[in-house]
Formats: sequence, C-alpha cells, structure tokens
Amino acid sequence: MIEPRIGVYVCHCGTNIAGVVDVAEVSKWASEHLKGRGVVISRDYKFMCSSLGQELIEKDIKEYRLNRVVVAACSPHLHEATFRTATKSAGLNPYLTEMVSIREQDSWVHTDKIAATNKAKAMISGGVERVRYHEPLEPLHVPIHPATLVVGGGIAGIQAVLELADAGQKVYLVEREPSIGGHMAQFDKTFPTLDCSACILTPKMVSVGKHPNVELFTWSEVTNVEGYVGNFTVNIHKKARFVKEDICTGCSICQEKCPKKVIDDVFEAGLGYRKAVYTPFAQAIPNYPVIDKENCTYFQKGTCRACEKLCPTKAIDFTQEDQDISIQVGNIILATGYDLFDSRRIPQYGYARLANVFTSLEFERLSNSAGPTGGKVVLRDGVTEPKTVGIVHCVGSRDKNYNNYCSAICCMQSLKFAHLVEERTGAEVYNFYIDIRTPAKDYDEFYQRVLEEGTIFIRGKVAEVTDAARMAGEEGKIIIQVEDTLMGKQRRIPVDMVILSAGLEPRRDAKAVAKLFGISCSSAGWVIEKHPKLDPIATMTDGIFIAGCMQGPKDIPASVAQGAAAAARVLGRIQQKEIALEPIRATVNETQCSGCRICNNMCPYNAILFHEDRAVSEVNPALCQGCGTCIAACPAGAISGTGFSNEQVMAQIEGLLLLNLEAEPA
Amino acid sequence: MEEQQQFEPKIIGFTCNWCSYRAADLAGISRTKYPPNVRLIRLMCSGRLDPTFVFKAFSSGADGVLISGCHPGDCHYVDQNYKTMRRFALMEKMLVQMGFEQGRIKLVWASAGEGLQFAEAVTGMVETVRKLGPLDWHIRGQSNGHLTKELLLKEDVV
Amino acid sequence: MSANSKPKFAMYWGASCGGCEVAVLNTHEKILDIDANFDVVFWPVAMDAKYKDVEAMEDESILVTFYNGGIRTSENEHLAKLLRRKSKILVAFGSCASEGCIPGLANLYSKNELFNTVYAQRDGCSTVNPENIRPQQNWDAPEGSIQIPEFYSILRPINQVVDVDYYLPGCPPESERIAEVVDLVIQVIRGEAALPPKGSVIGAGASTVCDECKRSRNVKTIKKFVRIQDFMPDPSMCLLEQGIVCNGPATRSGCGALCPSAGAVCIGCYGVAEGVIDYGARMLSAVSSVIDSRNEKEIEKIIEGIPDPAGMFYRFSLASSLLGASKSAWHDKE
Amino acid sequence: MKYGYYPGCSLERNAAAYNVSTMAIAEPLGIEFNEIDDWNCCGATEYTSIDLLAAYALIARNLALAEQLPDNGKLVAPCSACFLNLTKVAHQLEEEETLADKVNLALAEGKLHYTPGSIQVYHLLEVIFNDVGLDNLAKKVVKPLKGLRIAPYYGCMIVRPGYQRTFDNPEHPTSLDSIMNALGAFVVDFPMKANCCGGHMTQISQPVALEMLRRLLKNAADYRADIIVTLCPMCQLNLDAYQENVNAYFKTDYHIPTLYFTQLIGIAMGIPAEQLGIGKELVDARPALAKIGIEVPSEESVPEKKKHPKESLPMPTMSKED
Amino acid sequence: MKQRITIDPITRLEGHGKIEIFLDDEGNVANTHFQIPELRGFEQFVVGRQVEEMPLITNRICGVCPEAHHMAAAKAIDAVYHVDPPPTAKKLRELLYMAFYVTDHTTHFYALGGPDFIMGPDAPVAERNILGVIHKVGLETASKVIQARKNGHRVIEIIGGRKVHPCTSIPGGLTKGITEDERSEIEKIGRSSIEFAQFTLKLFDEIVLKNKAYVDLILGDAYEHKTYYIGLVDDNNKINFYNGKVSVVSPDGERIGKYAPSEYREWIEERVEPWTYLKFPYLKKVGWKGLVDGKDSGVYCATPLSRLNASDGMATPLAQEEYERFFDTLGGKPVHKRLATHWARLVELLYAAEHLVELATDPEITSDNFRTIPKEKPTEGVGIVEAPRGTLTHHYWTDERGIVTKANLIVGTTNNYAPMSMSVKKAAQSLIKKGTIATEGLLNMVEMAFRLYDPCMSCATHSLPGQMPFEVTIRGADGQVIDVLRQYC
Repeated sequence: MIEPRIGVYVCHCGTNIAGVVDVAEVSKWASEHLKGRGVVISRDYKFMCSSLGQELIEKDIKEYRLNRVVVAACSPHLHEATFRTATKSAGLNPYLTEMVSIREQDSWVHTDKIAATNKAKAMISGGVERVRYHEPLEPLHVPIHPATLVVGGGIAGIQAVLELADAGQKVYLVEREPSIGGHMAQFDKTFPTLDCSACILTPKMVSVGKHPNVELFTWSEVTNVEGYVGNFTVNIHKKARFVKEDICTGCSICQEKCPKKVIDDVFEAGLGYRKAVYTPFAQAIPNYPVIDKENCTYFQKGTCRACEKLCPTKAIDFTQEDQDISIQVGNIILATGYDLFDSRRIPQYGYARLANVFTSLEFERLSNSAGPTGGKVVLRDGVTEPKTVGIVHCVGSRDKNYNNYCSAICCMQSLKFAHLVEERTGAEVYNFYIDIRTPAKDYDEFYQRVLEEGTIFIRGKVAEVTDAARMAGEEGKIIIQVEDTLMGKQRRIPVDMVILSAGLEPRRDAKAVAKLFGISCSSAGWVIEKHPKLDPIATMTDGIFIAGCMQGPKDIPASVAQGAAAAARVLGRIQQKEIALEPIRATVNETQCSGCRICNNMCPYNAILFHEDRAVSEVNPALCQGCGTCIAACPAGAISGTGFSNEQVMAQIEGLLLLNLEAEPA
Repeated sequence: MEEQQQFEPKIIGFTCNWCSYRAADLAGISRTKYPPNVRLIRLMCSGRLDPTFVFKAFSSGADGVLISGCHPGDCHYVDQNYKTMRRFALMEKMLVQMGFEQGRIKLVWASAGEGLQFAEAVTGMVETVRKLGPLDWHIRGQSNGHLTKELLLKEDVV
Repeated sequence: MSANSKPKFAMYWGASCGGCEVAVLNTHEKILDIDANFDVVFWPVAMDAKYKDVEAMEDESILVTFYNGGIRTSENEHLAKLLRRKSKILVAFGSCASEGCIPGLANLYSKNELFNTVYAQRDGCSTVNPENIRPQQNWDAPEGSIQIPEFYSILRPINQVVDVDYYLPGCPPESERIAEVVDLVIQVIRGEAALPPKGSVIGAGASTVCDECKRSRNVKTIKKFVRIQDFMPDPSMCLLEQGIVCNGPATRSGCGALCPSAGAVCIGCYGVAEGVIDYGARMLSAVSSVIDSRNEKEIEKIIEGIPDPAGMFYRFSLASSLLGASKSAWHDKE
Repeated sequence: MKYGYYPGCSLERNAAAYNVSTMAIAEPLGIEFNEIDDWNCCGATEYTSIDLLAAYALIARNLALAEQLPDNGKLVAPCSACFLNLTKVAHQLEEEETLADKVNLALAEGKLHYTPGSIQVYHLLEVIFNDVGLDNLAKKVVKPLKGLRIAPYYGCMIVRPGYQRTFDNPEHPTSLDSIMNALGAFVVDFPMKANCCGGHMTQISQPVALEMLRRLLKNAADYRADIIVTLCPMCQLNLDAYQENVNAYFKTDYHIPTLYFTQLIGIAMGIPAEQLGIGKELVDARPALAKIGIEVPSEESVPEKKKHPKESLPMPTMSKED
Repeated sequence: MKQRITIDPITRLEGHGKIEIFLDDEGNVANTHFQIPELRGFEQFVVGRQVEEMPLITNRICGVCPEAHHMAAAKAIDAVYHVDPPPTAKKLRELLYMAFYVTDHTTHFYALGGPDFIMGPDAPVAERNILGVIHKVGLETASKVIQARKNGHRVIEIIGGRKVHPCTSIPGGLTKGITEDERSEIEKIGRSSIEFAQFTLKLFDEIVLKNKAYVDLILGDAYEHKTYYIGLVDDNNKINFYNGKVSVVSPDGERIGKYAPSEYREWIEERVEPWTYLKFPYLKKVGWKGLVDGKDSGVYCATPLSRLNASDGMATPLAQEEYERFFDTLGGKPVHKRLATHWARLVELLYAAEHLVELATDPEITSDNFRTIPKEKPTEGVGIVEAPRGTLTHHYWTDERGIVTKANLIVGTTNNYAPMSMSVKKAAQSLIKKGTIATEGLLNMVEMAFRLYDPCMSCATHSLPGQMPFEVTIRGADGQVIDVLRQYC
C-alpha cells in the first residue's frame, strides 16, 4: 500500500454541526492525533459542499499531494457524489473519498456538546482508518433501455404515460381494472373549481388509448420483476377478457342483454349494479367489456351464452385464456394509488348497520350524473330526499385507533359534498370537523363560499351515530352524538343522512407490490421516497419511481404534478442512454475457492455460478449487485468485495474505537 | 478513572445502506435524540455482516454491538436479511455460551422510515449495556488474562 | 568439527501432546536427512541435551527451531522466549503453537473451574481430597520450600508471546508436509530456493479441505442438523449436505482430507484458511447461511442441532480467535 | 378447561341466579372452576376512587390467593365490576414496579405475595366465546331459542380497552350477539348495547339513573326485544329492580325481563329453568320464555325486513370487513 | 555439609519432570519430591462438548499413544449409548490397537529406553540417543526399526484414518471397514512384525542378558520395589490390551481381585499433593500410606512388568514361551525388579505382533457390518484399555442430548506416579552417600529409573501439557540450595 496522504475536512454546515460539535477542536485533534495514521492536513470550513469548500479540497489535493480524502459533514446519501466529483476534478480517483456523517448521526441527534465532539473525533478516526484501504475504482456503465413501464392507470399514471409518449418514448401501462381512469373517474365534480371530473379526465384517457407509443395492458397485473436500472425484465399477467379486443366495437349490446345483475363494488362503490359482462363506465378506455367469470351464468352453470349469441361482431370468446407477457424496460414508474378507509372498522358510526349512513365514495357516485341515481341525492330507499345531512370529517384519519395521519383531501371533499347537497336538495347540512385544512390555491376561498351557503360547522369529533331515539324529534332519525368543543357541551343532532368522509389508506397489497419492485414502505404503508423533500418521486431502488397517492395522500393537482415529474426524470435517463453504477462487486479468488458450494445459493440474482470442471465458484459482475452476503458466507475467505472489503470494515472498527492511536508516536 | 463516574458504554452499530442507515439519517433529519454511545458502520446489506466484524468489535473494546437491517421480506437485495436472521441466531447462541449477556448484542429491524424506532432501539440498548457494565475483553486480551493497571490506563484517550 | 560447520537445528515441545514429535519421527527416512544436513543441537524427545548448553549458545545461533505446544505456564513462556532469542528462524510447529489446538478449549473455563474439577472431590469420580488441597506455586516442604510454575488464566498460541517467522499447521502436521518443509529448508541452505515471506504458512495448501475431499458436492440447504451416530451417512456425498457439521469448508487444506475420506467429519486441525482472521466466525457464518428457513422459531429449532457452537467452531482455534476465551476465563478471579 | 373462579359479592346475594346458572352450564361445557379460597370484595366501582393504594392491595389480595391455585394463572370473574377491577390491578402492578412493591409490602402482612404478570383475568363471556367457542356451544343446544327476540346488553365495563386484553370492540361489541345467535335466538341490533346502566347513580340521583335506564328500555322496546340479556349483576339489578320506578316516573309501561346470558345458555342446553335460578327476577321472564317452541310470528311483520322498493339502492353488508 | 540437589529434565521420555532432593546433616538423602509442573484440564473442558467427539478430543491428551485414548474413549461412548458394536468393529479396533503396540513398544525400546543398554549407561551423552543407536547397531538394523514403525503406522492409518490421532471410532463402531486388499497388506505387515519382535528379543539377549554388568544391574536391588500390580486380562486371565477385566495382584503375587470397567471406583482412588499438579492413584481397598512399598501401601504399578505379574500368561504361543522364560530367568512371579520392565515390554511386543496376524486373518474382519446405530438415550459410561504405559480409564456422563456433563480420567502413567517417585528416591539414596554426589551417574540413574516406566507425561498429565522439565535441586537441611542440575525437554 503506497504511503497514505490523507486530508480531513470538517464541515460546520452553518450551525447545524458547529452548533453542537466543536469543529475547530475536532479538526485540530485529527491533525495532531491522526498524523501517525497518514493525515497530512485537516481543516474545518463553513460549508464544505459550497463551491469554495470543494475548491479547498481540490487545492489541497494538488498542494499536499493527497491521495485520500475524508469529509466529515452530512450523510453520504446527500453529498457523497458532490465530494467524489471534487476529488475527481483534482485528478484523484473519486472512490478514494470517504464521508463521515457527523450531522445526521451526531450533531443533530445529540445535545451534550463534549460527548458529540468526542464522537465526531471517533467517527473521523474510523473514516481515516477506512479510507486507507480504499482502492481506486471505475464505475460500471450500463445502457438504459428506452422503454418505460407505468403501473397504475389513475390520473398520476396517465399523466406520466402521456409525458413520456408525447416525448416519443415507448411506454407500457399496466392497469388492474378493465379500464384506466382510477378514482378520478368515479367523481362528479372536482374541488375547488367544481369542474366536471369526467370532462377533464376523459380526453386524457382517450389519448392514452389511441397513442401510438403507448401499449396498454388493462385487466392485467405485474407478477415478476427482474434485473436492475436500465434493464428490467417485467412479467405481466393479462387476465382473459373473453372478448376479442380486435373485433369488439364497444357497442355494449352484450351488457344490455346480459341477464346477470351484479352489485358493482369497485366503480359504483357498491352503490350500483353492473352486468356479468361489463365496461365499468360509459367512457371506459379501452371501451370493450370484460366477462367476470365468477358471476357469469355460462361459466358458473354452463348455460346462457346470451352475449355470445347477440354480439353483432361475434367478439365473445369463452375459450380465451390468461396470458403472460414479458417486456423489457429501462425504468419503472409506480402509480398504484390508494384504498378508501373501510368505515365498517368504526362500528359506532353505523356504516353498514344504519341504511342512511354513506361513505364519501358512495356519495360521489350518488351525486354523479352518470351514477346509479343519475345524480339525485336521495336516501338509500332511492326516493326520499334528505332534509338534514351530517358530514363527518376525519373518519379513520387523525385517530390513534386507526390512522394517525391526515388524509389531506377530506376537508375539501367534505366541503364539496356540503355544497353539492345544498345545491341538489337544499337540505340543511352539518359538518363535523376537528380542524378545517384548506392550504392549497383557492381552497380556503371555497371554504368561505360554503360557509356563506349556510352550511353549519360543528367543531368536535363525532362520538356515535345511532338510531336509538331518546327524546322527541329523534324518532326515525339518525342521531349524531358529538361534543361541540366551541360550545363546550354534548349535542345530539338528528339527521336523515350521514356522509362519512373516509380517509385514504395505502392499497391493501401495497407491501406486496413494494416487495415485488424491491422498494420499501413506511410503517403506515406509504412507499418511502429517496428523500422526503429533495427527491419525493424517486425510490431507494435505482430506476423505480413513484407518483400519486402511492407515496402519500394527495389531491389531483399534486398527483398530476408527480406523474409529470417522474416522467421528466425518466426522460432525462433515457437521454443519457447509459447510467453509471457504483462499482461495488464481489469476486472469487479461484486458488482459494475449495468449491464447497456454500455460496451457491446466497445470491438472489443468480450471479454465482459453479464450474463443475474446475470445481470452483465464480461471481458474474454484470449480475452482482454488491450486497456482500456471499462474502460473509464464504468459509474459506475466498470471496472479496470492492467498496466494503474486510480490511476497510476491520480498520474502521479499530478507528472508531481509537485503537489506532496506539500506533501513533507518543 | 471513568469507572468512578457513570459508565458510558461504547457500542458499534452495523447498519444496512438502504434501511437502517437511512433510518439513522431520518432520526437526524427529524432531530430525534439518542445517547452518543453508538458509532455506526455502513454496510451495503445486513447480509454483508461477517461475524468476524462483531468479534473484532468486542475484542477491540466495544461493550455492545447493534446489528440492523431491513425488515424481513423488505430486503433491498430481495431476501438477504433472512441470512442475517440465521447468522444472528447462531452467533448469539455462541456468544451466550461464551459468557456474553443477552443484551450485549442486538438485532434490530428498521426500515428507512423508522427513524424514531431506530433511535428508541439505540437508547434502549445503551441502557441495557450500561447496566451490564464494561466488557473489557480487549485489554485482558493483551495480558495473560489478568487485568493489569497499565492496561486499564491504555483506555480511550478522547 | 563437522558437526559445528552444519547449520544448527532444534525442536522443542511446549504445552503439547508429543504428537508433533511422533509426526516428525514418522517422516522415517527424513530423520536421517536431518541428521545428515543439520547439527541437531536440541531435540529432547530424541536425544540428551543440557539446557545450560542452549543457554550458553549465542543469540540466533540456531538456524531453525520447530516449536510445538502452546503457552499455558510461566515456564512455557520463558522457554519460548529463550528459543526465540537463540534461533534465526522460529517455526510455530503444529496446531498448539500456531493456534492453541484442543488444549485451547480450556479457555472456555476459568482457572478456578479447571482446578476444582481436577482436584476437588466430585461425586462419582475417583479423586479423594477431604482437605480440599490445591497445588501451590510455592510450597513449604518440611525440608524447605519448592516451586511449580505459574498456571496462567488462559492458554495462548506462541505468537502472542514471541515473534514467529513461519507457521506449520496441523494436529499433528502430516509427515509428508513436514518432509517437504525439511526439503525446502535444505534447499534454502544450499541456496537452491528462497524463503517464503515472513509470517507465511508453510507445509499446507492454499485452499480448504473440500478442495481435497473426494465427496460429491451440491448446493447446500439444511433443514435439520444431525450427528454422525444418528444415521448411516452416504459415503460418497458431502457430509455437510447430509446435515453433519463438518469443518472441512473452513479448514486449510494440506492433510489430504484424511478424515472425510475415512468417513469421519473434518474437525478442523489445519486451522484457518489463507488470510482468514477468525476461524469460528467463518464456520458460524457459513453453516448458518445455508439453514433453510425464514421463520425465527424454526431457525431456533434447527440450530438446536448445533448444541455446542463454541466447541464445534473453535475446536482447535479458540486460543487464537479474536475473543480468545470465554468471559469466565477472562474475568477469572485470582 | 380449568380456571380459578372469583364469584364476587353480588353473586352470593342479588345475583345468586347468575352464580347458579354459571355452575349449571360449566360442567356440560367442559369448564372446571376452582373457587379462590377466602376471597374478598373487589371494592366495587367506588373504592378505587377513595383510597387507591388500599383498594389495589385489597384487590391484589385476591390475585395473590389466585396465584396459589393450580390453574395456570387463568382467573375468571363473571361480574363485570369485579372483572374490571381485577384486570385493572393486575395490569397496573405489571406496569409499575414501585406500586407492586408497595402492594406486596401490604400483602406480606398477611403472609401473601403477588408476582406481577402471573395472573390473567378473564370475563365469563370471554371464556365462553373464545375458549368454549361457538361451534362447541351450538353442538350443546337441544332447545334452540328460536323466535325469542333478544337485546344483548354488555354494559359499560367489560369491554373497556387498555387493560390486560381488549377482547371485543369497545364501541360495538358482538361476542354476546354471536353467542345468542348460536343459541338460535333472534338478536336485535341493540344500539345501546355498551351504554351505561347508571350503576350506583340510583343511590345518588334517582332521576339521572332512571333516565339512563329509560333510554335502554325504550330502545329495547323500540326493537321489540322480548328479553334483555346481560352479563353484569349491576346492570341486571338496575334494569330489573328499577323498571317499575322508571314506569312510575316517566308514565311508561315497560315489561322487559332481564336475564343473565348463562341462564339462556342453560335453557338452550335443556337444563330445567328452576336449576338456572329463573323466577328470581322481578320482571317476570316466563311470558317471554313461553314463546320458545311456540310458532313464532313469521318474519314478514318484522319492519326492517320490509321489501325494498325496486329503485332502492343496495345496502352494504357488515360482513365485507376483512 | 547441607545440600539440595535439582535435576532438570530427563530426556527421552515423553514429557518433563522436576525432582527436588533434600539431604540431611550427614549429607544423606532426607527426602525427594518428583514434581509435575503443569495442567491442561481436559476433565473440565470436555464438559459441554458432544460426547462422540471424545475419541477425537481426548486423543490429543497424548500424541505418543493417541490410539489408547481413542480406544478408551470409544469404549466409553459405546457404554454411554448402551450400544454393543458388531464383532467386526471390535476386531478392527483391536487390530489397530495391536499395530499401535508394535510401533509404540518399538519406539520405546530403540529410541527411548534402549539407548541406556545399547549404548551403555556410561556412554557419552551425545551418543546416547536414537542416532547413536543407529550408528551402533548399524543402518541395517536402523532401517528395520524405521520399517517396523512405518508398518505399524500404516495399519493405524488404514483403520484409523490417520497415522497420528485416529478419527474413525464412533458410538457403536467405526465410520468405515477395510477392503480385502487392505487386509492382506495388514497380514503381511503382521507377519514381518513377528519376525521383527523375535529379532529384537534376540538383540536384547545379546546386548543385555549376555552382559553380566547389565544383569547384575537388573537383579540388583537399586531398582526394586515390592508393590501391587494391575493389568487388563481376558476370561482366562491372559494378558489382553483391549478387552476384559483389570486383574489386581499383591506384592506376594496373590490375585486379590478383578474389576470390570464400571467398577473401577471401588478399586482406585486418587490423592492430591500441594507440591505437584499430578495426582497419585492408589488402591482404595488398601489405602494411601504415602510413598512406600509393601503389602500395606496402596501404591500399585501398571507397566508391562505389572501386566506380566498380574496375568497368568500370554494368549499367543510364541509370547507364552517368552513369558515362561522371563519368569524362569528372573526367579518366578512376581518380579519386582523394575529394570525387567524393558524385557517384559518385548514379550508384549511379540504378543501384539502375533495377535495382529490372528485378527488380520479373521474371516469377519472385512465384513461391512462395522457399526450399530445407537437406539437408547445416552447416560453414562466407562471405557478401559491397557495403554503401553498402564491401565487407561475414561469415564463420561452426558445429558439426554449426549452432551458431556462430567468426565473422570485415570491415565496410564499416572498409575505409576507413586512408584516412579519411589524409584527416584531410591536411586538418589543409593548414589548420594555422605554428601558425595556422583552427578552424571545420579542423573543417569534417575533417568534410567524413569525410562523403565516409559513415562508419558503428556499422558499422565492429561491434566498437563505434556511438558516435564526435569530438574533436580539439591538442598541442605537448612534449605540452602547447593546445586541445581537441570535439563529441559
């Protein structure tokens, strides 16, 4: 090993670090106590990441002939790249840099200044020992496949697809339901402008359906993902539609003639009916129907075939089978959306027990001109108009028994409901809220408007929704028991209809989906972004991006913005044509390998192959992802890894525990 | 020396680059406080954790070792943390056989989103190890097994 | 005289069993080579020699010393240091000197535990010791006081007390390997070969025992660990794959995989593979890695099949491992 | 199934019927009760609010005694108040070391000691619902309660959350409902099922207590319940003994008998009424019970079963819950 | 003149020792202490191990007779698992054991004990060693010796898997059998061993028995002790190294009993002394009377000589002849002249060689029924074999998983610790008179006294790391050290 000449740079990060850690002292200590370990120069500086800070390093590298650099600042996940670039521009191999996170892991989490300062010293000592064993490395370059997969055909996904397709790139869109459109397609009006949801969504849906660069897989799901950024192999399971897509004209005769009526739990939120052969809604894209096997009389009883007989183009094909399609893509955008909180979980709110308690999504359908009542707001008997309506906010949100978080859209949604009820029935409307949250553009104005329309707002969390009449005037009504926190008394409000403004939850299968794509979810179940502020659309897995409610509750504008942003990121990648990967890989020393084959099933990427002839194992660097599990497993110590070698880690341990100081001349 | 005042254990933490190291970052970003006794080492995956590292830490003066990775099933490298789970089980069994107290080595699953949980785990562990007292394995290692005064004086200079 | 013109050779045994000497005798004809090429100045098991002669020698006057046995007492340490001083090349000969060997397992217990078990009266055992006597370092016999050496709390391989030039592993080293080494030394003397770099392992292979093992091997997944007395293992298939914990994968090659070929498990006497720091860690990691379960409870169940990890993974190398000894040994009260 | 058994004061007096019926059904259901020897009062609902430590010691004494029983630490209390007190104390002692020490100091005076965490307290309802299980219970039914409309009344204490276990939804429990279903009865969706019966309010302010009782009775009547089924001596006492006062005070005319769920289980299992302490109640249950076995009025006359007009919207079902 | 003598390590025996000699005011020997200076603690650290590892771990007690420990442990673990190995397994083990006896006795006679006779007690130090022997008896004989050892180790390797520290014994038998080719190779070796044994006996005749000085030395009382003798014998009370019961005879040659392995605690006890790490075993029935001989002292001896004394003869014809000649020459049983042990050893050498051939030609020997799978729960078991240096006892206790919970070992040389100490004292007394110390001679005497026991201190001190720096300190009655003679090995 050539004599290490190490430069140590301690960042103040303004007061972020310097406020707790005595950076000057730390830098002084390093230059004195780590001299014997190869530290030639040690400095502290206000902002190492600033261009001046970086120039400082470059200057020193040249001046002091440094061959190693240790930067004690923030997390490597933030600025490792920055300082590697600095090192590089000074003509040194960028991988000879080591970062020590004395901000995230020291100054920000400790209050005792002396302890924090000592810890910083130890951490730097560890970094110095480690960097001694760094080797110059060359990043691996992999080509980016230009095609992109978008999963989820809601508004976020649709936006992403169109951005990419319009930019001339191939896009695959996979949607679980028979039609794209997502939740937005179920809405009647959108807040705060109250423009018709369908009117603004359908044009986008149509252009997705017709776009030459878009390949659409509805009634389909992703079942397997292999490979890595730039080069994913994705398996799509396409369920049989039993309708020949090429022949069907979408005339919908089959739907009219189908004798089997089914409650539509998905699109109509259980409030309306569909047939066994159906398109979820009139403007569905694609607009040819599917036959739902479970409910189709032919599939269940073997008779009927009404649709087949009556189809003018003979597009019905009961023999169709599920298909598995494998595609190659370079990047993946996930926009799988959300599930509505199931109000049954709060039995005291009476949903599914008391007929006239509705969920927000049910009400969307109720008020939708294309919905089961043609937009008439009526009770569950389907005729009676409500005289009084109670809207309960935060159902399942901001509640430690269910979800702690705020679902972000319910306030505006409830206000919208209040307005629509008012408009359609003139009924008296009560809003039961904890706080009204209307942060975005024109939102609060809308709140003012609804206030002026005479809606009554009662501040308090609803305790119970019951039909147990207690006093005159409650008979036959639904009574909402609530503590009015402004009045400071318990109140019982009898109403005809209750709307539960249910919160948003991660998809039931969010964790499974995350696992499928190798990303992770927070404990609540929302996907974790690469950085909560600076990179909310990327994930920890290179090449996998997220958009819409999958990342957290958000409204339509935010979802659209994310869809577009994710697309922009992918386009950038495609432009570069190739991407540089960390050169962290494992290699087998063949003379030492005994062919015991213990490592052979350590690799999830099948990067380890065994040569029967020479009886040795070998790691394929193209497939290896650098996790190092095989290195740890090898009983012969025959496997070594770049970037995180035994020597590096062992040295760092000694450094962190300051054993290295004994090596220093007293 | 420091034996007189409250004993401050030294704990080496091995974290996975994708989950627990980011959990530690998140704890920082959200200014969650925990005791300064833990010093972290970043590995690409908890599956990289070679028991040698753990023994090295103990024999080099650590009083406790924290191992942390993604939750089982959430591994960034598909399922490597199951190997960690297996290795840890056997390693702990062996260390206990060699007279280690249960609390000196701890396996914590922490996703990148669990900064708070991570901080709590660290705090909890520091308390346990503080109660267990120093391990002083390394200093004995340099003698013929007897803890001598001059060896004690070699202790931590900062 | 001719004897003195020949380079001097010595072989000494410290805390060992004598197997290393026998292994040297088992080089058979090679003994004559040694006699022919060396002036054997000190080889207690084979010939008379006076300690005072050794002390009288000039420092580094012995060309090669094969030192076997570990450091258990003050006397072992004293001798190791003396021979180091007198020898140009000191070879840690055999497992005891290189890594502590089986006697190193004593480091799992404290000196007191050792003494009590050996000397105290235990039911079912043959020792009778009503006054509960223990051997004393200094004892006053009626005629005067006499001494026995200090017994240390832990056993150490010699490189923990003196500087070692080469390591010759094995318990004992295979005679063929010894013969090779002797040849090498002779060649070096004749200037026909160069010495390997200081600190290297000689008389052993570069890989591990599996490399020399004839048994067929496949990808390993283990649902249950078994012991050799439990069943009749397939004689042609890897023992580890059959659930028997075999130390072959982690043990340096050189023996010719004798034990596995004889139907027994490799117990690891050739020590760590090239560049490996801690033998037990390698075995532990390798064996647990191939456990075929993702369920904590089940894993617990499976590793019950490894009742004695410390003993099985550090059978020969505990004394030279990173931890070196168990807590009770380190924290032994005097 | 073996359990320690803590009857509590009321089961020796006003709720004797509860005790009798419990014993009557235990054996055939394969339950073995082992009554704590020399148990003492649990302090009812008030004492804890008078002197906490003393109350804890008082209650812990029973736990300490239970610890000596050979019943793997499972203790059953049929009375909701006793159940709540025992769980609360068992829980607190497990949580707060210092408290446990204090309490044990007191117990030591009586040569007793309680090891925190060694006792799990169960309510009888829980035992029958979870340990016996609906299937086993159904198997034992020889006389289905078909045609009997039952208002399942849990009262406010047993499903209180936060202590050792919360075994049913605190806001809307259903275990008693399903037990009654298993017996073949028609269970009405009784919205007031977990509301308070007034407890000892009857002693403090009658009007308040009577109003609370009226709500329960009215609601049960609205649902045309033949019987209110309860599992708490306090609830039973109030609903049964004060029903006349309610009628007098509000000029109403309710006659809804209140029985213990154990009594109905007994009947369904074909155990003679007298062996179940039936007849001890003040609001006579016989007319209601007379219905059993007699042709019941067809479901038509049940209002909520009315045919929906064709334009009516589908009603979500409770079952969907995952 | 007041003195203290220290003799440092005896060479040419497997181990080290330390002797303290105190003189009285007249300068005569007041007392001697033969000390064993180290401890390994096998009995402690086998606890916690898997019991099937015992034959592999305890053979590291001694690299000179690992086969003995391997066998004792093997028999003990059979007992622990209550399993009876198939005949083939037992015969293979015994076959290995015979080959071991051939090599071991050969090694001792030519390399360790022999030189004293072959070169003569007064030969220069530099020549009194194996190389010296080679030079004296000539390369031809030397190569015979080397070949004999080679052969023995070849057999051990075939059956035991390795030349040193065999690895094939497991509960209920062996991990492998032998092929016909291997068998015939072994048979050949066996036959040549017989010749070699006879050749050696002839050599002994010529060099020793025909040499008046040596015979006098042997028959002189300098090396005589009247102690008890023990040795393993078969049902007909013939010597057996692998199987049978331990026969115990009194100093006047009467057999006072025979004990089976499981009964050893009714016969043997061990005593602890504060000045040495090694324990002193003695006969429980007689009791410990200190380091003295005679009928009332529990001190006993377990050597080739003892075995001949404790038995009624040899199980093979040629050896039986030698056996008879032995006692005729030395005046009937029991023989107390310790130097006769060297001869006795050669009688055993011959038996071992003969029996080796018997077993190698046994029809069952190549059968592949070489193990029985244990069915019972492991509990406790004792295994006894006759090691060249004395009766070897291994006793293990385990839990139901077969993990060792307790161990008790009484090892070959330990048996002879007391007699050895006595011999040392006697030698000292006979050579230190009125303060005059024949230094070289003394060392030599003592060394010879030692070597006849062929003491293996690595063994004896199974609780010791094999090292026995032999040191004689000579002190005056005032405790003043006058002279320290020391040599290490």
